[in-house]
Amino acid sequence: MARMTFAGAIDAAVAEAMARDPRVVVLGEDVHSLRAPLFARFGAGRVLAAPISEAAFMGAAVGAAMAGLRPVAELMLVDFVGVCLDALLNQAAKVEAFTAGAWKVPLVVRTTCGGGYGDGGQHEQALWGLLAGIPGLSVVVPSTPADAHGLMVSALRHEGPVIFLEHKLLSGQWLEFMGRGGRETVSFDVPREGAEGEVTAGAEVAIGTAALRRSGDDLTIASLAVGVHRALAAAERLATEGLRCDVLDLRTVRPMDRDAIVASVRRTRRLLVVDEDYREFGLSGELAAVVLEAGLAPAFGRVCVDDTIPYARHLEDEALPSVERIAAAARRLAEAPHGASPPPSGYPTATS
Amino acid sequence: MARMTFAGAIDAAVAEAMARDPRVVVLGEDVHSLRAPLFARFGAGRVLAAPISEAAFMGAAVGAAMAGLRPVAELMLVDFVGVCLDALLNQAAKVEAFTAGAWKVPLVVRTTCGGGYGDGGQHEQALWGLLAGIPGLSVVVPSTPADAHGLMVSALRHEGPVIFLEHKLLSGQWLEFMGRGGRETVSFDVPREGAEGEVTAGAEVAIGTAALRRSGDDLTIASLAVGVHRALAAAERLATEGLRCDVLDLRTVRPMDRDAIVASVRRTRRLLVVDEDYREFGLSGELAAVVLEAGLAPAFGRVCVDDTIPYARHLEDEALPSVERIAAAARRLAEAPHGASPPPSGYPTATS
Amino acid sequence: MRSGSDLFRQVARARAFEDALGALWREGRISGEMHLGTGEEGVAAGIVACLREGDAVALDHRPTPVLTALGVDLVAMLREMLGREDGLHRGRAGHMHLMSRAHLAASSGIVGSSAPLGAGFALAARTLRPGAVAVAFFGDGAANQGMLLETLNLAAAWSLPLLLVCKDNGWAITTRTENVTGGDLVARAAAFGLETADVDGADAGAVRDAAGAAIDRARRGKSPTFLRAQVSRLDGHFLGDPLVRTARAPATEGRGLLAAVTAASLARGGAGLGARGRSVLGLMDLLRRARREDRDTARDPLERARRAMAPAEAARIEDEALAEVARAVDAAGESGWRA
Amino acid sequence: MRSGSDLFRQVARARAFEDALGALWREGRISGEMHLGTGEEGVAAGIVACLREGDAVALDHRPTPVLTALGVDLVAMLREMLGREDGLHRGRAGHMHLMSRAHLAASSGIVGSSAPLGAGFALAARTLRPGAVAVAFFGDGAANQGMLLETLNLAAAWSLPLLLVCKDNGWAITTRTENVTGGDLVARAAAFGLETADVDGADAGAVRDAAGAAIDRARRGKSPTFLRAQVSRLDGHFLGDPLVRTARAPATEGRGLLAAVTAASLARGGAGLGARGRSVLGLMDLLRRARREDRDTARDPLERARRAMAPAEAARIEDEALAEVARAVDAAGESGWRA
Ligand SMILES: Cc1ncc(C[n+]2csc(CCOP(=O)(O)OP(=O)(O)O)c2C)c(N)n1
Ligand SMILES: Cc1ncc(C[n+]2csc(CCOP(=O)(O)OP(=O)(O)O)c2C)c(N)n1
Ligand SMILES: [Mg+2]
Ligand SMILES: [Mg+2]
Repeated sequence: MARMTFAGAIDAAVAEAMARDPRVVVLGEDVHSLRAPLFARFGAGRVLAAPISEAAFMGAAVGAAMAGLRPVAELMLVDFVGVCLDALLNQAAKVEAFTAGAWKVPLVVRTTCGGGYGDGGQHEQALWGLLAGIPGLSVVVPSTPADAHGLMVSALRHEGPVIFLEHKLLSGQWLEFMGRGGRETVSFDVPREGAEGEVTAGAEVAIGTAALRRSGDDLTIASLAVGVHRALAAAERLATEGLRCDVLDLRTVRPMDRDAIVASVRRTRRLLVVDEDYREFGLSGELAAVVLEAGLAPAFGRVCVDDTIPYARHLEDEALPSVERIAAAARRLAEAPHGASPPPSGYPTATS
Repeated sequence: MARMTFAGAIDAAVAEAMARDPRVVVLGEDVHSLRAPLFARFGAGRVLAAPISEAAFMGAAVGAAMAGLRPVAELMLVDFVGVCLDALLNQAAKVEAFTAGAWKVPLVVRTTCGGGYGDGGQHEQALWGLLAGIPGLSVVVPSTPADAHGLMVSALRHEGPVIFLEHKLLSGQWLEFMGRGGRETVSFDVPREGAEGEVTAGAEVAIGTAALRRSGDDLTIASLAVGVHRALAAAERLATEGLRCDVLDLRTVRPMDRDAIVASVRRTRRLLVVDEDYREFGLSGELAAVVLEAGLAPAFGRVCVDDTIPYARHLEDEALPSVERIAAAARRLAEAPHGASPPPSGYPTATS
Repeated sequence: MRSGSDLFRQVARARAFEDALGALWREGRISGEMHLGTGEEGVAAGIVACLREGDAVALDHRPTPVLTALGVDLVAMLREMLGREDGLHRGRAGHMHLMSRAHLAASSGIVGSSAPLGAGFALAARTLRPGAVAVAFFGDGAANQGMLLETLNLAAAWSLPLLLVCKDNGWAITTRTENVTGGDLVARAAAFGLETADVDGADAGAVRDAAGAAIDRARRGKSPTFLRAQVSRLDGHFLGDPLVRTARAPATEGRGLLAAVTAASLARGGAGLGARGRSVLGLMDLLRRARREDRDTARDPLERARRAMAPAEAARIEDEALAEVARAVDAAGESGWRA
Repeated sequence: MRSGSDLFRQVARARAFEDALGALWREGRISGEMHLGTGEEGVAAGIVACLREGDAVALDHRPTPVLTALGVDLVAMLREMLGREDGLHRGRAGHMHLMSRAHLAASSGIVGSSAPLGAGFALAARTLRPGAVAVAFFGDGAANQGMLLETLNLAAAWSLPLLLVCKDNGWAITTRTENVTGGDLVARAAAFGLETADVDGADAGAVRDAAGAAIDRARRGKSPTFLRAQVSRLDGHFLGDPLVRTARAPATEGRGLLAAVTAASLARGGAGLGARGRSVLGLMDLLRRARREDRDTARDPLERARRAMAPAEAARIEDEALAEVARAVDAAGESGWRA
């Protein structure tokens, strides 16, 4: 066990894999400086600085993975996936299906996501729902250094493409890079347990397994990444009001740990999804489907991002799932009878 | 009223708008031949044949819309959206939000979708869920010539970006182009009511309004495009077995007509989603969330596409929502007590 | 490198295979868009002749001539395209996604995607199999696709052991490339810092020679090459191409389209007469060209290769190729499996 | 076209504005990544001098020098960046998305996206406002982004009234463009069929002259132009750039990074000594260059423009610019509104 930062825990997994397996290479924009220690140790042949050509290097990463390498392709921000989605949607995700399992694509896409530092709507998106909607991809979103390490260990051993999302509010390196810039004059609401923690080097966290972070029989809060920490804080507060919460850290979006969700919600009969991704047509809806398909009829609510994330810090704070919004939504659910969600307040209707 | 084909109904709406409004232009690959009548009538200045540079011409369409035109940008197949998603995700969808409503993007993206003619997994996707997950976009998917016409009329008048999806099994022109190629030796399961029908020229269909195609109090089948016709056929069959179905044609994916869904499911207390898009993290999940949020606890099921669409016609038929799959799923739901979905058969679980 | 008769044999085999695909497609036994590689067989044969084990190829929507030349099992490919469970990919892939892991060959139906894929193959080759190379095949239309343009740069910047082969047939579906392309493609590639070559793609030997030099350079870790091979599209964009059908039989097949165009060009409201006229003339020109190229023997690589051979030898090799493919078609159609 | 003192005034105004942004950012009143346009003011001033009403501009992540020169309200922009409800976009947009519909000016933080946007502006100009033009601004790093490369072609193919302006500072964050770019950017653009020009971007007058010719051509419907303006990055990639901070104070700011690099370069397992050495030297070279360019006066457009003016006149104009911006900062910070 060692204390590591969130980013450090990921880097350690990558470094260890590179030292052990010559097939592991890192490529992406600025990796020579962003991963300077890897660059200094493994050289330019295995840490390849790319031009701002995400479509080309992501497609190349797919080809490289097919031809024997195990590339870690870095997409600086997941917001930029729009310029290289084809490589994921139509290539990485489909080769195994097209070849009926004969040819696999052991590719890890390492990318950052999330907001909370005032960078505006093109640089703070989550987008894990969009990516998880693509059959053939695995999508993981850790919330602690231990999980970040363990999921990267697993991703590097996985035979198929894995999208590894690193939240910028957890990853000190990225927050410093994009948010703080050496200033003492700004502050961020960084979840401490997420930013730094104990890590057992080499310990895998299996892709597709959720973790119950807190137990309570009244309500299930399902979340991931920063949302887990917000949910835990809300649960702490709610406990003082007599409302006991399960906090389920999904950790993997696809494949979804249906059993863990169903087991929790079967007990609590209330489900609140806390999701930093866009509310509609994504993760939160999928969780609703999972519980309905399991024959459950929980009171259901969601605290998500409803629209393009605004730049202003105070507006951003309102747009992102906050402890306040979570607690308020939980209280509303607790008041509702089981199996009847309270009407969500203020949703636009299509016919309005 | 006039009888029109599905594609003809769309073309008529575009032609009328072009004749009336000089700001309407059409651009995309091969539009000079695919829209030859428009090209012959409006000339190369308003029907612009593009290189295979979707990112450039889609981004240009956004800029053109911002600067006063009303472009109809044709993306040959929605499967290709991976090469130009940024223009939709980060530009078209966000300008209005970024400018707090001051600057809008009246862009129509006309694109084809869907399978049923054996073209393989990179050419038969639906992807409306992925697109509908982006706040700022409207996404419409008509199932009849009248709706195709009316929704295109509305899209051309809309102030924001609209993705208009044209199913290749409904659009005779596309099916001929990509599936039949003049052959008498092949056949396709084309829904007749979808491929041709009565159209009132100029009659709008409002974006965001669903249509109830058939009424029955036992079960709601929500669907769109070809799925609506499959659902109607299944409902017909189920009626002979005593199971009466609402068939709700969503027509618009985003913004979703929540009221129509809730009204129907409140009555039937069973919801079956028939969706040619991928099952997880998309439309079907969103519908589950909508009904749960409305305090309903229906028996719930979905007939979707689970994985990459296989090439072989018989495998493809199994992969796409069929009358048989719909009827079977409906029967399972009918047997379940209200508020308890039958366990979905054969879903992989994340921990397996 | 193979001799002339080897090249001819590959061209003949590829043509026999493409023609068999055409027949199966017309019979309705192959579904969807079937893009034949007729006209490109010389490029396929010439380049594959320079390849060896460990090399990799990334292919576009016309993958079959290269795959036949590489020696991928014909029966397995045919069964795949027939959608059979005993096909190369158990019917999952179809004609636009034929792959062979053993041959390090993969195709994709997304225009331009073969270029980054090939770059990745080249990166893996350099890292794991020094001396091995990769080849990416694509069309002239693809040369305007962003990921391909990016790859021209990436290949140069990373000095990848990659040969980029542009099969330039002047068309992208119904679009003349010259109408939507700025500058010349070879000069464009050179400006990205690539070595370039420009050859007659109907001449398999010329392709082989140019590719050979480029591939040798790549094996030695020298700069990557862009090779433009000028080819002809002998069977339209895909089988059943409406442009070709209209060009062949304007009075019957093209009637609907031509009537609609004429009516539209006379409709009230719209552009001035000049613009309308230019549009109509442009469409006529496309039809004229499509008709001219339809199975045009002058630019047929098989004809060309045949001429360079002793007639008897050529006939023998062609017969062998036809027989091999006929056997494969028979074997592929064998029962024992039904959808 | 504006006179020299007009150009100087715009350069001075832009610099004063950028410096004000720097101060506000350091105070923690502007959040996120703040990419200053210091070093690019000459390009902004020179090009805006050629524009008139109805022309449009598409901007990248350094939009402010062009927006100040266009006359967008400084107070509204400042308030926007302060995240205020009375800002240009009510605090929704921030520094990477400043827009003005009245000026037909829009910026975007996605590298390369200004090019297609500009092409669309040009298409609208040609269709609705004959004689009007569009300008797209972007960096040298963006010149390897697919949608931008596609746009070079699209602009040529459609002969759009578009000026593509590459502000070439040699950098993309911490990457030297020469290390990831094949060929020369001007030659590349020429190969796409564009007219080209290559100017010293620190010289606003030279920029104005080159852009003027290109824009005139575009107004007359002649071929579009790619203009490369060589500039310097005076304040690093963004404020707080770790490369600049490390270069300035390796012993304090850079300590962690340098220690990690040293340890890694000595760690067991990994590349050979030669490769490790090349990596470390490469990183050192970046630091050296970053240090050299940090507020480098030799390539500062303000310095350059100042030298061409009578000192008193220059001082007066600069004072005015500083006063204007100071007033704007005061006004922007006025209470009456709090987050
Ligand atoms: C990204 C993308 N855009 C459009 C298409 C549709 N499409 C298929 S083939 C083709 C033309 C390709 O032209 P070229 O690359 O010259 O190859 P050719 O067909 O002439 O051999 C197009 C536009 C596609 N498959 N992928
Ligand atoms: C598509 C995309 N990829 C990566 C980034 C991250 N990024 C922001 S600015 C930048 C460097 C841009 O370099 P250049 O175009 O030369 O502009 P400069 O910053 O040098 O002015 C990068 C990589 C982005 N915003 N968008
Ligand atoms: Mg071509
Ligand atoms: Mg730069």
